[in-house]
Amino acid sequence: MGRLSTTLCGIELDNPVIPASGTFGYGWEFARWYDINCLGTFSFKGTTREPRFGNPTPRIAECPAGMINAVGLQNPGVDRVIEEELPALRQVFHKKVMANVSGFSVEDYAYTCERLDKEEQVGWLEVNISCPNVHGGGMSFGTDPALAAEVTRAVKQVTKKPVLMKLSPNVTDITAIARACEEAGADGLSLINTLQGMRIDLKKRKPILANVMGGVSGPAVFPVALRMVYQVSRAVSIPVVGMGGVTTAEDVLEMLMAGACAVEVGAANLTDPFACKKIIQDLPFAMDRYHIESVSELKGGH
Amino acid sequence: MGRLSTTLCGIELDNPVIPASGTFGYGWEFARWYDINCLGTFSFKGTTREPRFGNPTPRIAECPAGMINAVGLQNPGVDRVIEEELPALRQVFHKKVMANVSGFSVEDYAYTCERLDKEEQVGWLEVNISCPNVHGGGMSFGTDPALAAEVTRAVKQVTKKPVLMKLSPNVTDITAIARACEEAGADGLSLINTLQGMRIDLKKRKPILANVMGGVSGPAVFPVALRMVYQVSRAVSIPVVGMGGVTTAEDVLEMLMAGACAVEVGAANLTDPFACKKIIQDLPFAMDRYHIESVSELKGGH
Amino acid sequence: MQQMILTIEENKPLAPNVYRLRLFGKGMEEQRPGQFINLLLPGRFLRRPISVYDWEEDRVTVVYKTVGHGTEQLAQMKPGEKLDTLTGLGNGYDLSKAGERPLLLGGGAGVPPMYLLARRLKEQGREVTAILGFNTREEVFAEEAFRALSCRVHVATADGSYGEKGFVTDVLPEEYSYVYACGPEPMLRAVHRSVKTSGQFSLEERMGCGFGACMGCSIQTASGPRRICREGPVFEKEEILWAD
Amino acid sequence: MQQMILTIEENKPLAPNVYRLRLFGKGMEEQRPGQFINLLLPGRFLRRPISVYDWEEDRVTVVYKTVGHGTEQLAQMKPGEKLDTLTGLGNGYDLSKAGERPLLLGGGAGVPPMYLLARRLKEQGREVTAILGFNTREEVFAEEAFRALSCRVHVATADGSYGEKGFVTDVLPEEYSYVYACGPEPMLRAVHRSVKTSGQFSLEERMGCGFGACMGCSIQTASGPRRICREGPVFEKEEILWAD
Ligand SMILES: Cc1cc2nc3c(=O)[nH]c(=O)nc-3n(C[C@H](O)[C@H](O)[C@H](O)COP(=O)(O)OP(=O)(O)OC[C@H]3O[C@@H](n4cnc5c(N)ncnc54)[C@H](O)[C@@H]3O)c2cc1C
Ligand SMILES: Cc1cc2nc3c(=O)[nH]c(=O)nc-3n(C[C@H](O)[C@H](O)[C@H](O)COP(=O)(O)OP(=O)(O)OC[C@H]3O[C@@H](n4cnc5c(N)ncnc54)[C@H](O)[C@@H]3O)c2cc1C
Ligand SMILES: Cc1cc2nc3c(=O)[nH]c(=O)nc-3n(C[C@H](O)[C@H](O)[C@H](O)COP(=O)(O)O)c2cc1C
Ligand SMILES: Cc1cc2nc3c(=O)[nH]c(=O)nc-3n(C[C@H](O)[C@H](O)[C@H](O)COP(=O)(O)O)c2cc1C
Ligand code: FES
Ligand code: FES
Repeated sequence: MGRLSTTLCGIELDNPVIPASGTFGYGWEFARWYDINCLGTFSFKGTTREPRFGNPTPRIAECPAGMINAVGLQNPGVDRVIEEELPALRQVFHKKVMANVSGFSVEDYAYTCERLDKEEQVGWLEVNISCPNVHGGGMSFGTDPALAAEVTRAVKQVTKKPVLMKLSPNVTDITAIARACEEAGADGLSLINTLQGMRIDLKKRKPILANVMGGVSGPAVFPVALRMVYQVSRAVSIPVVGMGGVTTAEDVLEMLMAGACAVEVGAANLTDPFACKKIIQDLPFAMDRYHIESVSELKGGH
Repeated sequence: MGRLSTTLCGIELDNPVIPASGTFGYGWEFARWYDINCLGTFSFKGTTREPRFGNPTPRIAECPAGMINAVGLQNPGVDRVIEEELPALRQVFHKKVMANVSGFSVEDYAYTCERLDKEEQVGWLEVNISCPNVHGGGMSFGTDPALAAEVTRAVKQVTKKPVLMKLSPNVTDITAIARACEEAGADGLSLINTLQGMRIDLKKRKPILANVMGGVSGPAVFPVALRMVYQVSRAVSIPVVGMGGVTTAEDVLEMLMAGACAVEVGAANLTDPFACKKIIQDLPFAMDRYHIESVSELKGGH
Repeated sequence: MQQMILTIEENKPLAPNVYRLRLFGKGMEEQRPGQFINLLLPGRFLRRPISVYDWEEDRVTVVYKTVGHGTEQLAQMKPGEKLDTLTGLGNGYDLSKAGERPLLLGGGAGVPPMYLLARRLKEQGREVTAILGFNTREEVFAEEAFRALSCRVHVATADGSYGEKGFVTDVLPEEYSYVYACGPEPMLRAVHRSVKTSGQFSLEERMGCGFGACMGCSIQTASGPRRICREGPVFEKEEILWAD
Repeated sequence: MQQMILTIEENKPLAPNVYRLRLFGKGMEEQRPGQFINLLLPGRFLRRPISVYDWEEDRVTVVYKTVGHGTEQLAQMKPGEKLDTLTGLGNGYDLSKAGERPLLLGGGAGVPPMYLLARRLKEQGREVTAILGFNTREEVFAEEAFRALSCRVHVATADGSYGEKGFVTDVLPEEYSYVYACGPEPMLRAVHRSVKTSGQFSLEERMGCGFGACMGCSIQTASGPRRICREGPVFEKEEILWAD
């Protein structure tokens, strides 16, 4: 085990840095710019049963120390991910990848996870439950402990790989959702997804995003994310992957100290395509600065 | 009615700019630096039945584009506010002030509001329901529609002045709380209070705040605040005071376009003691830039 | 794509609210016409995409209009200051389809990418006609630069205060082999309706990354979803499905 | 309190990680010993409070230690650059209580405020003894400046590599009329225990505003709650209630 290495649901990672879903495509494009095998792993773009174009544009707005996106889960659908994206990735990435899955019904989730479970390249399933439940009135799966547990159980039934449930921060008590997922069999938790927000175009006097609202991410959400990682990692005994605004090696260390065993990096990849590579390079120096011998020493160091 | 004027629960404001509770003390100190009669009004420091010292220090942490506070409602208690703070304020402020009230039980709220209702200087009661309900397991009054309605009803029974319920953003569905307050008789709503967050001191490997967690405010929360103001102003028919990260005259206009009839400014007063004065001075120029004739034209302009 | 810290060599007004910015960076790859660069401005979270106006060894020039806080901030910057920049983004125009007499149509902030395109087409010996559209006389820029390439140049102003009165579509020549266009969407739609040959149009959208990672800039095309920043910003006219 | 855009005239290292910063602003009010200024650094949300080291007409000097991102950023700034600053914050030391032979104790980043205090007390004809505490030889700064005021100066280093070995409390003189102290909390507690006269101590806390608006910096004192930024940072020794 190296100084940076950590373990996520039984799989060893060379380091705790993981590009977050939706900000790293299916990975192989980034491989034209650097050797992505330097990453702990990465979480690929949220994949659904059917192909999705997503929302109309504008899908992006800026906000102080962050951005808002309303991409709406654009992806080629699980068939093409398995037939095209994963084989392309195999050429450039030799580690297990994290498969991020979305759905609009419990069956959707189970179907897509079952398909991806069969792929050897996939190390973990990261199940994004922030999407609206189209059969249940549109309320997001991630805002109701019972629904979150239902998705967890359905997915666990059809997969053998570790399942990380990815939690929405737009809730009154994130620990209730976290515990419900744990009790339903989740192997780990990922948090946070984006905070719901919006901007208005002063010239046009109407919302910037065609979808009106979207998800805020970037440094602005860091203190909220850190708080939730801290709360959740104390409320459950399964591993927690922390994310939300992480931009520097020091942010990674702060997330680890809050209780995360690994850290995802989202929006930072968009403003700097080399962000994760740089963070990994900086980590040992930041650890020296704070007299941290190894990443594993921070785990539970609270 | 001037170009900047607006109305809040029947009381006319010269302009929509209101320093937010907790960032402007009891006002009279700021009067040493500028004539605070230029303000629409201001909301004074959250006042409780008994004097409170608040939380141990450190109470303040920095975060990207914002800050976290865990002051813990330090205030001299309602008796001294009436006996000392309001008389001192009367010397320098000739408008109605907004009385911000906190409590830890329904009785607390009612008692403090009843006392302040008798003060002629007080124009509005702004009831902060983000505090934990010490008699009800510590869950905040602002996270449960039934509790929020109970506080609203109790306060409305003992006051004749307009009552603004101040909502917490740390909830799954802020419109449910908003509607509960409206149905219970609230005359208006103020939002948002701070987002719960935290930071960790990397050198000490422990939370920066003695209270561990605190409330995030400043520009970082602006898109979340704007979204909630937009949602709530569509969900109720009583006036909404918008706040959260407002720093410039353009931010004020954006909040008004989202559905607010007036705007509070919090953290910005702390980094620039002249922030509100400057915003008011800048407003006409910003309005010219976006071809806005009068503040009132934006109301419901969505 | 390259990430570089570029140094401002020139940042000067060409017309009211329009600036020409020349950036230097040792080892910069060639920038092709129709490609764009993405500038990180201090204190802003997202980068600002701006089309390549010209390129010489180690130097890229762009022309931008101040329309908001980012571009206004950029206009305040001085020679010697540095900008974290992603260069070589987007597909660029396909010059092989130009034919003998390509027609280049630029409207307002859509004029700049036409310049390097015109230069390259002239280098290939084409007979280039450039039609530059503006609202009014004082907004006109880059006309002389196009003339210096010995293109045929028409300027149209909406109010008729300079050149011909009307839109670029009001001054289309009789004959041309192909069309390249960049400008506001209403202009591109009008061009789409008016021109008789095939062509390539450059599109814009609010971008999250500018290099294909976020799906922030996707459009539906006749061949399925495409990212403006990666498969675009240049699309074949026939591929574009205009939203209603 | 004044809000001013001050210009950096000097920003130079005095010791490893310790810098002296002189700021100029026409019309700056007099800064009193023990007061502080609050600097807004570009890109940081909260201001950074730093004690006044010296003041001359229109010029304030501070001495700061780089301990985090803000102070490190400040250390990079160059003469000519501007800083949005609030000046004249806090109560400052009450000089009227000094008596004939005041003792000034400064530890590390607590040394700077002692300088202007020493200067003012000397101007009033007092016999000033300054004890400056540091960890080690290379950290020592400002010793010469105090000597130039003709104070009696003792330097103590924790490792004995310079001056006397030990803490400031290990080198207290026999006789003194009053104590002024600034330094890390453990030092102040030790001083509290060791000195026999009355005195004034300067405290620090993370601040939201620095001018009394947020209640971020409150402490409990013998007379009730007080804000370090407003009723402090200087408190009478007898008023201070040390947390356990
Ligand atoms: C591929 C491409 C090429 C471009 N080339 C040019 C050019 O050569 N010259 C030129 O003047 N402009 C060009 N633009 C438009 C330019 O990017 C915007 O005018 C600029 O980003 C506005 O930034 P701002 O901070 O001033 O405005 P703000 O409105 O304050 O910006 C806020 C956010 O909105 C985005 N945004 C605002 N308007 C636009 C827009 N029209 N298109 C895309 N994003 C926008 C900004 O990038 C930023 O993220 C181009 C845009 C794209 C996508
Ligand atoms: C009244 C007063 C006078 C001071 N005088 C001096 C002085 O003369 N020389 C000097 O070197 N230092 C002084 N300090 C401490 C100085 O303010 C901090 O070292 C500085 O703010 C650290 O900023 P940073 O960005 O480098 O650290 P970071 O840790 O990155 O800062 C993050 C936040 O924490 C706050 N913070 C961090 N450490 C402290 C601290 N010890 N005290 C208060 N806030 C802190 C910062 O202000 C900022 O809000 C004084 C502090 C106070 C309250
Ligand atoms: C453009 C964009 C697209 C995203 N798409 C997904 C997605 O498909 N699935 C998912 O679980 N999260 C998605 N996210 C959320 C991120 O994975 C991450 O949880 C969030 O952005 C917080 O991290 P950050 O602040 O570092 O960006 C997306 C985020 C962004 C910015
Ligand atoms: C230091 C501080 C103290 C606060 N105290 C109170 C309070 O006593 N009562 C209250 O209702 N809100 C309080 N707030 C919340 C603000 O009034 C406001 O709702 C919040 O800060 C969001 O606005 P902003 O982003 O402009 O600061 C406080 C905020 C800060 C920063
Ligand atoms: S802007 Fe990110 S994919 Fe185009
Ligand atoms: S720092 Fe705000 S009151 Fe002292």
